[in-house]
Amino acid sequence: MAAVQGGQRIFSPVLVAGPSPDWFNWNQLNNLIIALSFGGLVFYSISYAKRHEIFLRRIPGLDAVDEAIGRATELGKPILYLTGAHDLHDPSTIAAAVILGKVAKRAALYETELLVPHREPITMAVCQEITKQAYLEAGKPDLFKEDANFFITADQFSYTAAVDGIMLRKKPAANFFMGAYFAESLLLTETGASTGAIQIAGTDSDHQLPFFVTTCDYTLIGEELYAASAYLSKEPVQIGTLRGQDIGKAVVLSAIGIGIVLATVGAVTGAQWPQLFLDLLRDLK
Amino acid sequence: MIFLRRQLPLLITLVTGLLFAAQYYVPHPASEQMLTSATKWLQIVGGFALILGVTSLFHQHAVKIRRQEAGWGYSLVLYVGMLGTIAVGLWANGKESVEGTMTAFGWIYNYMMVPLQGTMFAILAFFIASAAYRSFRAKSREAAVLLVAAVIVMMGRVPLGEYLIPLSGDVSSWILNVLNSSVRRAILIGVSLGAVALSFKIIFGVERSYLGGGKE
Amino acid sequence: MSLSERMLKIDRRIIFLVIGLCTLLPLLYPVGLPIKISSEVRGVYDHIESLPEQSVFLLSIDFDPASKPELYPQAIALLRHAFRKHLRVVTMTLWVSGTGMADQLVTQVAKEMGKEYGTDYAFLGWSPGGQAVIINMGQDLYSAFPSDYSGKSTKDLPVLDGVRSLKDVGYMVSLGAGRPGVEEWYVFGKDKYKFDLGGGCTGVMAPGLYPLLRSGQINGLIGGLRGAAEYESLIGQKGKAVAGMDAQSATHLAIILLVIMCNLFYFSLRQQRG
Amino acid sequence: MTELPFESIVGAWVATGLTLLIFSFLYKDNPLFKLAEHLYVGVSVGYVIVKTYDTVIVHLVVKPIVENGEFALLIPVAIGMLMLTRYVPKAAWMSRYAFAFIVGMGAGLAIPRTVSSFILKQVEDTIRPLLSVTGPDSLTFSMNLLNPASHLNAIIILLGVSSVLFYFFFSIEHSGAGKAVARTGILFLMISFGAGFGYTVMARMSLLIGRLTDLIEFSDASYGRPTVWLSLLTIGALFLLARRGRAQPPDAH
Repeated sequence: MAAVQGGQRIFSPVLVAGPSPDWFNWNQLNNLIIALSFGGLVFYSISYAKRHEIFLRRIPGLDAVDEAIGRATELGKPILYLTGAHDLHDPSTIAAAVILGKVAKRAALYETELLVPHREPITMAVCQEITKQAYLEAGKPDLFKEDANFFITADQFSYTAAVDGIMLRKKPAANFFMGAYFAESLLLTETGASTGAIQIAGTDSDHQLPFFVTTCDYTLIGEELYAASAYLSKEPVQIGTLRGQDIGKAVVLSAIGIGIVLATVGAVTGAQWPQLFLDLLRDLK
Repeated sequence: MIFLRRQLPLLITLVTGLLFAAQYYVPHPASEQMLTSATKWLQIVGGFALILGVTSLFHQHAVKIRRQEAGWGYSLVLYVGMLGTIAVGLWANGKESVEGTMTAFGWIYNYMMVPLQGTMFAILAFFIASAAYRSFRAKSREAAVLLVAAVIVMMGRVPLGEYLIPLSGDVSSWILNVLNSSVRRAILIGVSLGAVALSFKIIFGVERSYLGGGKE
Repeated sequence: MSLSERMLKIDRRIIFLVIGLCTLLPLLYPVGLPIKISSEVRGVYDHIESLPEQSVFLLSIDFDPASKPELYPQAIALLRHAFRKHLRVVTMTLWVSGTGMADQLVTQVAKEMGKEYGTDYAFLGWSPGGQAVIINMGQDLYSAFPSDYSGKSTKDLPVLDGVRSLKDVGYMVSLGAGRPGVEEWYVFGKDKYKFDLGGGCTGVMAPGLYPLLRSGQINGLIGGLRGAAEYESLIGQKGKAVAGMDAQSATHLAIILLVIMCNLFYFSLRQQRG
Repeated sequence: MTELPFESIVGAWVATGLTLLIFSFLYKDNPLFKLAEHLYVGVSVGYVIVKTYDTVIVHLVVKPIVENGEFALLIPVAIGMLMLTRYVPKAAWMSRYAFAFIVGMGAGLAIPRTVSSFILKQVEDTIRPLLSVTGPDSLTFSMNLLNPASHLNAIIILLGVSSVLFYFFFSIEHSGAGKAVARTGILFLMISFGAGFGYTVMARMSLLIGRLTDLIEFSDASYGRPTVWLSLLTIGALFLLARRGRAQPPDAH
């Protein structure tokens, strides 16, 4: 609360309804229940995946990853891998980093040069570690170069210009665009297309998907990016998460279905009880 | 040492994560006060993250200049641009204008950074046109659908399109409001589930790639 | 090589030239076609119209010079409208490289409308952290911005009288070119602090914001230059956006023709090859 | 006509020149573009450094500490410093504390807010009655496509949301009826991407319009017509570079 008195401002502490300050906002109970049960579901599926095999459908774009690395090796040209615009808070960047691990491992096995220009210093530092690990796992630690991962700048367009420059000068045979992207997407993919590289994209930035879909050879759409990282790593954690999300989506779908039936019944009969159920699905605050 | 290097960071993540997730449900003033201070801290730490990136850039181009690698002259240009801007910026106390009058820092901003950045972006106009020409071919049913939707929206969003085919405005607004909305909504729900799952995994230390390294 | 084949592999610089001319000519010789107002843009306009005088209007200029052509006209139109309605205008930016531009923009429109700094409007400048800034402003505006752009203490600004946090803001519009932008202002701002939120964005972002528009999470959306042109028509002060609409029309038509041509060549090629 | 200030005229020349250098990229990658590119990186990094210093160090840290004695702000400064230990190999592990704090807090803040904004709110709006009662005993089903809230549109939205969600199921095979649903999902996706592309064409064209408007303004005599002269100069330089490039072996960088 604030009051104005003769040009002076006096602030009183936040007013809270009720005699004593509240320790829980009951209107957010459904939010808490959803968060907790979904979290529980994810951890359950992960532990389930550790003990059992879980089926994952094939993602067509993924076969292309191997094909692209193979072609780069044949041509003796480097592979360019971008991890997107975001930092590691973002799931897409983490997925991109996981896929980078796999790509780096293959690149190490085939002894193909890998270029990973970064926009975000923390991501760069982490990707350096991941790449190093991949080279170790491939049994070629001596081939690992510290400067395969390098930072350019955080600024969108200077970064883009620099990466475009790399594409035109080094002519990589395979370009990977994984992670989150903004307007730079088209500048990158069109320049990449002009150098004749195979381009594979994977992003959850839905506003850039139209461009990736039209200009790249393969595109992992939205969650397919996360699925790809699970599929490649075959790690129970990732596969379990994906399974958990699938169940989550199924629940959302059923909730929508049931909700619509109830809402229609409510609208037709004028009854009040469907609303009680529907309130559970609303953001009440 | 292992505890300090490995477990403690995970513990910090666990505690901060749970604390700030729980904070949302707790309207108590103490909890609000904590949020206020912590977000302020986050602002300051965010500033330091920028320094990390810049030092890397310094190093990278310094190496290029020292070794006189191909194109080191450009690195020199970069250095001059950067140091010049910093010097001028500090001289002007980081202000582009003082009481409405442009400072030298503002001049660099207005007449160098703005046109450079704006033009980099404007190049997109050309690229999108060539992308449209190159890849908008009705090779399959999906591609045909994409193409038709794109053409209708392009018509409906400009006065000339609406003037030539009056219906195009309504149709494109229907596509955007209904068809497009439903798809974006599904994507949003899916991605959000993914984001929540990931956040949980980070908090409970299942996902730790942000700390660097794979297995240990 | 047949004609179709040659046309399909056309040097893209020829396309660049066509687009360049289609933009340039209408700019030099404008026609002035009428612009229809959409309900999305009207949402923002009507809300500002409905605000009582002296309400606090927060405008976050979340873009940088790269998106200036699209969002600058939107910002100008919105500011003119807000000043005309005698709202208390508070502006800021979450994009560091947009700071200088935002400062210039606000100063210019305020000068044009005869408004005084500190009492009628303020520019808080930039602060790092994106979502952290939004939450922090929701908690305590003076903690997120202890001083304004020029270094004055924000607590001493009369324009902020009675404003403690985002909860006290009458209407907030984020003009976003990406992240942080409109979505972040909802998730980290409006979701908890319950102010009225409108959005303006580049054409790229717009389709992705429609789900939020449908669900009422934002009460209006100004999309791209077209949105700006509609807003300019609404406040009756035509500016750069309206002027650009002819060029926009020409280029769109050019691209549609290109796409049709490309498909004709493509199909004739397919037919030749059986 | 008023005389323009000297710095505006110089500014116009510089801005025009840099604009043209970047545009020369459309012809092909060339030294002029690279020059502008590196200058741009330099200037923008410099700008960010100055702004960060001024905002973070001066206004968010030093001033509050000196003027109000908010010594608690030294904690985030310490966390920030920890991040910089990454450059000291032996102490690099300490930077993990900083990342742990940022990432943990980000994850914690995100969970409830995402559930509320993007799951509950979106589900809530999708659930709409498919019929409504208008008068006594009369049920209506509105077919108006142009009214986004009509029943027909509610059904279309339901169809879109569910088929696209189904397309993103990864742990079941898309066969039989599932295949049909997934294909519907793809069609919906493609419509949305098409719409996105169409909308974006508008956006990108406006950017070009913006730059060209500036160039047109700077072709005015009061600035000394920098657009005209510098265009000629750039084209000339490109021509010379192309000729020099041809004289050298094609591999040379």
